[in-house]
Amino acid sequence: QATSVGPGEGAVNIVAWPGYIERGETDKAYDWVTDFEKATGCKVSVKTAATSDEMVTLMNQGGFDLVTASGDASLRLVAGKKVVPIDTALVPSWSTLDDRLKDGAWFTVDGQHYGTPYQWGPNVLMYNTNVFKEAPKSWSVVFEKQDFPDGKPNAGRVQAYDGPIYIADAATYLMATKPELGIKDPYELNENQYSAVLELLKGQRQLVGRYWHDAAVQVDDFKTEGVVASSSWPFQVNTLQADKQPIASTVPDEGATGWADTTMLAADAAHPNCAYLWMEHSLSPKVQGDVAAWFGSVPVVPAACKGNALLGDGGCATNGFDNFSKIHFWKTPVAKCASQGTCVPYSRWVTDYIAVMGG
Amino acid sequence: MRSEDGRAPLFLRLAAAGGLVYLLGPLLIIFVYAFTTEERSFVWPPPGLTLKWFAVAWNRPDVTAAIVLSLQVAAVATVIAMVLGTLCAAAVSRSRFFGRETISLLVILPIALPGIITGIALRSAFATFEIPFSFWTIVLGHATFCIVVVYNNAVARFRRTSQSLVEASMDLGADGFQTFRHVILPNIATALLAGGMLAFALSFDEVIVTTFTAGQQQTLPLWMLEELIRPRQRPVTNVVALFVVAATFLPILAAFYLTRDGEHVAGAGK
Amino acid sequence: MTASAEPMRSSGGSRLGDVFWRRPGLPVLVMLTPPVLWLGIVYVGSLLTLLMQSFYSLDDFSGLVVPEFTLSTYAQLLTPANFDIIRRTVVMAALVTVADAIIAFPIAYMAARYARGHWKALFYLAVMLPLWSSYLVKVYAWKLILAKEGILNWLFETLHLTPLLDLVLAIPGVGGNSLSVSSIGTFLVFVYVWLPYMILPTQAALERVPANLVDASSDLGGRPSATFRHVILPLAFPGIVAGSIFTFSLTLGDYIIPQIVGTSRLFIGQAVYAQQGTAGNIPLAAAFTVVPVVIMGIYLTIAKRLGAFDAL
Amino acid sequence: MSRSAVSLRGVSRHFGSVKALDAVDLEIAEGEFFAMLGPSGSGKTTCLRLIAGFEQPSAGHIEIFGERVEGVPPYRRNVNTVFQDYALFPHMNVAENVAYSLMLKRVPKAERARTAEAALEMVKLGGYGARRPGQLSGGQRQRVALARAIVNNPRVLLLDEPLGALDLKLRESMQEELKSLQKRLGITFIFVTHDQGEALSMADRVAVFSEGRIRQVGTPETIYRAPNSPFVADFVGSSNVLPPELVETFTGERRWASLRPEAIRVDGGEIGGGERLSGTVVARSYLGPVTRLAIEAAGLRLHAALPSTSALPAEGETVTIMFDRDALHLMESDA
Amino acid sequence: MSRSAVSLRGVSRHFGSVKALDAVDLEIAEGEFFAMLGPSGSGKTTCLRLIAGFEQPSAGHIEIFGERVEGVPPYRRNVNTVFQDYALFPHMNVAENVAYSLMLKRVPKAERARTAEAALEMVKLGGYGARRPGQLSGGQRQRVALARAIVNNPRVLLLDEPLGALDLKLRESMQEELKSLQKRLGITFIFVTHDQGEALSMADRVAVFSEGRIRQVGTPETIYRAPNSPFVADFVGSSNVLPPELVETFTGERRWASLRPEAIRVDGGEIGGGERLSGTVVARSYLGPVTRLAIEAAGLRLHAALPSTSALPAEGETVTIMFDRDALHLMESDA
Ligand SMILES: Nc1ncnc2c1ncn2[C@@H]1O[C@H](COP(=O)(O)OP(=O)(O)OP(=O)(O)O)[C@@H](O)[C@H]1O
Ligand SMILES: Nc1ncnc2c1ncn2[C@@H]1O[C@H](COP(=O)(O)OP(=O)(O)OP(=O)(O)O)[C@@H](O)[C@H]1O
Ligand SMILES: NCCCCNCCCN
Ligand SMILES: [Mg+2]
Ligand SMILES: [Mg+2]
Repeated sequence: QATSVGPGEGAVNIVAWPGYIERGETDKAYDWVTDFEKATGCKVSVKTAATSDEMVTLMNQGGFDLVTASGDASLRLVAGKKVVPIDTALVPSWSTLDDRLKDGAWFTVDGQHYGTPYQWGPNVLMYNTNVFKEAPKSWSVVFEKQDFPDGKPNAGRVQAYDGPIYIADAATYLMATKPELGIKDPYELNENQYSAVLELLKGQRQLVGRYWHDAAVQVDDFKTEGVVASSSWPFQVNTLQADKQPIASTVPDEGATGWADTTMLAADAAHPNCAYLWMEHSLSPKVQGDVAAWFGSVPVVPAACKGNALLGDGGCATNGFDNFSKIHFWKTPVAKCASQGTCVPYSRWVTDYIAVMGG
Repeated sequence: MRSEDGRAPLFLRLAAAGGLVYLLGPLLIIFVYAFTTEERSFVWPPPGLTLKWFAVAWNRPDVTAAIVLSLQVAAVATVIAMVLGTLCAAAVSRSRFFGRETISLLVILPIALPGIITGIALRSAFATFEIPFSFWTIVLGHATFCIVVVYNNAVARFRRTSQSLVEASMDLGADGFQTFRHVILPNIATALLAGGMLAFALSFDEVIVTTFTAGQQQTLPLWMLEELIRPRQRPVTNVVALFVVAATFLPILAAFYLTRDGEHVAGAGK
Repeated sequence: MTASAEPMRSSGGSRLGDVFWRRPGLPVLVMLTPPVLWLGIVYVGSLLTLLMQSFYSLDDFSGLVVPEFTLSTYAQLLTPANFDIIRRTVVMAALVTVADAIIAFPIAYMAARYARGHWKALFYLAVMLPLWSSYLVKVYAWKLILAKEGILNWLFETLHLTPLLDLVLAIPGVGGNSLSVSSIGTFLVFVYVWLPYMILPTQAALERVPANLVDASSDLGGRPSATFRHVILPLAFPGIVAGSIFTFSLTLGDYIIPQIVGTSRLFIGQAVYAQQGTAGNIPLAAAFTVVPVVIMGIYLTIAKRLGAFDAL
Repeated sequence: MSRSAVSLRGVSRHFGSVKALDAVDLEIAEGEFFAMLGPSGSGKTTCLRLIAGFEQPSAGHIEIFGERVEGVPPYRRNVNTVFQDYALFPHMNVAENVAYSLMLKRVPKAERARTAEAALEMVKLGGYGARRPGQLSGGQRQRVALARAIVNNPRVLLLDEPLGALDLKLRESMQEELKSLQKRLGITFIFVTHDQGEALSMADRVAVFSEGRIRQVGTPETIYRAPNSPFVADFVGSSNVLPPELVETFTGERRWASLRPEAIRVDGGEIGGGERLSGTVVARSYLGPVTRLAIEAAGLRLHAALPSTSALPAEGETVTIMFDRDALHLMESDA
Repeated sequence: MSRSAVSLRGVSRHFGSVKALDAVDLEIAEGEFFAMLGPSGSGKTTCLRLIAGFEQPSAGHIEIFGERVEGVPPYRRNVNTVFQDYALFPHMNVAENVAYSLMLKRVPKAERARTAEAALEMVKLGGYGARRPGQLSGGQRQRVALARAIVNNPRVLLLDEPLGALDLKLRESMQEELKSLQKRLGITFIFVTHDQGEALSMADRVAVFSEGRIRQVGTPETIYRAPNSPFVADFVGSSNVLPPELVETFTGERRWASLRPEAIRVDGGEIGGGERLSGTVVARSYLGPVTRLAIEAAGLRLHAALPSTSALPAEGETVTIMFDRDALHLMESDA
């Protein structure tokens, strides 16, 4: 076990969500790579992934040092031995982390930390302000057949996420609207609860023209396909607002799912030193604030919430810093679950969600 | 062959014209959008026109890197496919024992099976034998499904190249190698060129197989996939697409005239 | 065969050339070895490795592949939802193939039998340019064309034909909110991107139909339509079948087009992609790939019998 | 001559600057066996294709049984063609090929089969119906093409070098068959060939083509014995063509003349009157019944055909050649 | 006969069950112009290909100038071939084609050009070196093929129906040219044809092939006048073949005999002795110098060739045919 990080190997390869690692190519102001490269000599290469599944696929391919995995991918990567525990002592900023996240179950197994937290945030309800004069209070606008305030039906104008993990969004909605099902955790569903959730999703299929698969496509769909309401990420909201689109977002009363992402270290990392240097760099308040501002997420280092020029002082609150407890963070559904013994595992979610989308 | 007399019937001309519009219209869209001022997504009609994307594309190192990689992959894959395809075609046309059918099937398989199968199969083989992704893993995948186009062109030309040319050469003192170099090769050259062009095009544009064999390298189509999905500077992809079409226009035309003359030449012996 | 009286002529020919000449099987073997090794071992070998995995299964609990022989993955493959995907894909592939054949034929026919000189070059360019334009960029161009705020809608609006479009989009099953989120849209894009692959072999086959057979038919009382039906079409058919190998197989395996334009209902390619990525269900992904392999196997057998291999 | 089956009035067909056919007039009578003879590229095929309707005249007009056929497509002309390369449909068997025109006319299947079989019997191919064209020999294919063309009872049959691809023996026997078939059917045959032997032996009348024009039309005897020009004389019978200067010394007339090889006697032949020339034998070819001598005389290379059984001079020998003055045929034209 | 250029000893070539060549013995002398004559499929090409080295005998052996050539590849045999389809290299111009073998021998460029041009002069194509084969007419291509084959001074030249693709007029003039070229070069020509006229007129000796065997070898006169079998008689000169029963009535010998058409006289011909038969004229073809009659007599269809200038019976007329007894050639074989 090394006691300090050695010299950089000259490069580091990262799998990341789009918008997570920027070098000022889109907007000069948003650049948290160039300085790092200058300081460490580690050239950063980024491969973006649109879904957690894609991330897992990429990591299975190998060749990467780090991955900004969400909760539904992280444990799979741990189980698949694609990532390894890190030595927190080699990441000096570890101590500055938000306490709520330090031992998050989505990256801590048997007391060992498989990476450093990066950002977190809710899956918001994004809507078109021309249609909704005020923010919808319930996810029912995307789940139940109804007419929108503009008098036209919602069918064909709402979207849902094209990923099995979206089953949890439906479960979250039912957890609030159908308490008799006894759902305690949207990621831990018994057969009974699971089939009720699937029923809801099958109904939703009739309303959804196309499921959204990646962020940019959804942005397009709101612009050119007449979509007015959907589960989304703050990133799309920011993008559309920057484009002067009539778009806003909200976290409805039922609560929301969300993600908490971890920069994890690949088992076969070719550049471990640069990887450690990046993890340390990624926790600096400047980076944390910049990412949060760009992506619309919440920093994992509270210190970033103050004094960041891009994020602004109210940024953390806007992005949901205080909603932490309302959010059901993505995690991989497993058969042996904590809340009720046996649950429907993720592989079933995959097949069944494909069936749901198949209509 | 005599041309059919007069003009084509009206409905045929209309159907063909409609087909051509369908074929070329969308290309026009690509060209128009290379000039749009709208940066992140495309709306119709374009809000304005600008030339700036050409400069932007020119200055982006990732564009040039991807183009260079794609050119290299396509070139190497084409050369391999040309060698293997020609060998295969020559063997089949020379031999009475190896069924052309069997070889044809083997050669056609990689293109007749969907790319995702080729991709995943190669990927799982790389994984099994712990072969790391590299330039050569991409080339391997591409060359595999490019062999068929070279093979088909070469086999057709071999069939048309009269056996008596080969015998005439041997009769005049050339052994197998000399005959290949001085008679067979020049005669199938235009067919190989046509096959090679098509192989190059297939490789240069292949996304699906590459997705599984590229690891972290970025060929032009992979760059485009990434670029089209990411909402920044989408017109750049259209600029690149426009550039590729423009750059290939002349070679395509040249190949057309070359292979057309080739037919005349090949038929001249009889 | 006894070697070698004195050579009658000293010039020309190497020793190895003589060996090859005396054993004509030898050069054939030498020539066949590299391609057969490449295709037979590398490619078919990989394919078999993959197919073998379809007889493994995924452990639900750990999410890891269990390398033991089982047919359970195939049982899973045939669940209604998966079967649906297969059916949808095959129907789409068949429709796309038929549509491509119909659209390609007049173009190929004009190019092969009427176009001369510069017109012929023009037809050639019209087919080759789309082939050389990036597949992805073309697909995105179509997204622009088909979007609700897109070109086609704009065109229909300008022409006051929007109700017509709405009528089409209202067709249950194939319609949708807009063309770009409907099966019709997926279909149009598929038809478009594979069209050149149909035109090229069809045109080549038509060019090979001897002109004097057309004359003969007309001489025997065949009006142009009868000549077309009884002489030209049957003789060009292998070319169309050759083209259909491409259109059918490319549709069968593509996962990018239905993802960009369509209803989110999966096609085989997407299912394979999802299964092998998601939760690493390689066995199910492999089982899915068996479907196109079997379908194409049957398809190629038929195509071969129709003489399509010579027309490729 | 009975009434006209096909007539061409000032017909031309130009391809760009090539005058494939140039202001041709022609009358072909009903029931006639008419041959078109001429070197390659002289316009024979073009003329046939104009009659069949595959080409349209650039000028002039064509009548078939008195009707002008401008704009009448081939499939409406009661004229059928036997193509030089047969043009059998490779995807149909022999019976289907022969029955093709019947099928187009929607003749019932059973009747079709009967009629096709009868046509095949006619060309001595009864029972071959189920074969594919590819499984037949050249001569058999030729006969299938014939059966296919006559199954429809056309009033005019066009044949474009139908025997060109056959070997000599087969060709000879097909010549007789064609000739007798034409007699049995009684229809007009228009026959293209570049083999003068074929044209002479088969046709009732022959038209000699050259460079898109007809040089002479007449019976085989006329064409052979009284060619109207050196071109015809030379083309039709490997004749000796004598220049005006030489002819003048024999006849007093300054005209071109032809002299058939078999009209020449050499040296010790029967004594008799006639014209004489002295020359040297430069080549001798044995042709079976006759032996051909090439003799250089008066600056010309003359050919003489002598019975092989006669005493023949050796190569290099100096000989006197003799011929009757009547054998000299004076010609009108001079080209 | 001088020493042997090519000899075949019991040579067979079988393709599966097809005996393309079957135990053939043959001696071809140096400097000879030798023709191989026979119907299609009789093994002529196979025989030539065995000599050139493109095929290997299944049995027997071949000697070229006394050396056995088993296992000697074509490119080491001092024998060259003129192919039926010429097989000119389409990607080379005429000069390059002709100089091909010199290029392989690494003859310096200038010398190559000189030699090639000389060979082209020899076939009267001087100055055509820069053209492509595609820009030449059939006869010119044929001559290029010839020049290419002789540029190397082969001791034996093989020609596989070199005139087959030419039209009749061209063919006749090429026959003379070939013949004189062979004389000038003095090398052995082995010439394949299925045209008996060509074989007779050009060759010093002729071998008649049938079904993979040689039926007769001899000078043109022998072959024509003294065929050893009905097959040869019929093939070489469209002879009348008389069956033994009929021949017995004339000669007393029960043997097959041949009777040349030109040996037959009809009716009012000169009075004279000879044999007589009565028959009916069934067909009449005008051949220029002679007219051929088909006469049915004694249950046979006999052909008579009469001078066109004589008085000719009409079709359907009953005639008496006469011939000298000497004209009946009795044959050895009976098949
Ligand atoms: N479709 C065409 N386009 C251009 N030129 C043509 C065409 N058809 C014929 N010709 C030219 O017209 C002339 C006469 O051709 P045609 O085929 O009638 O000759 P032919 O007498 O049949 O010759 P052959 O004996 O070689 O068949 C030739 O010079 C030929 O090149
Ligand atoms: N490579 C081969 N394979 C099988 N059979 C063959 C082959 N070459 C020739 N034959 C057969 O051998 C026989 C003799 O053929 P060959 O070509 O020698 O005849 P030919 O006398 O030259 O005829 P032609 O006048 O038609 O050219 C034929 O029956 C032919 O089909
Ligand atoms: N031009 C893009 C089409 C891609 C074709 N790829 C064929 C590979 C099939 N294995
Ligand atoms: Mg012609
Ligand atoms: Mg032959």
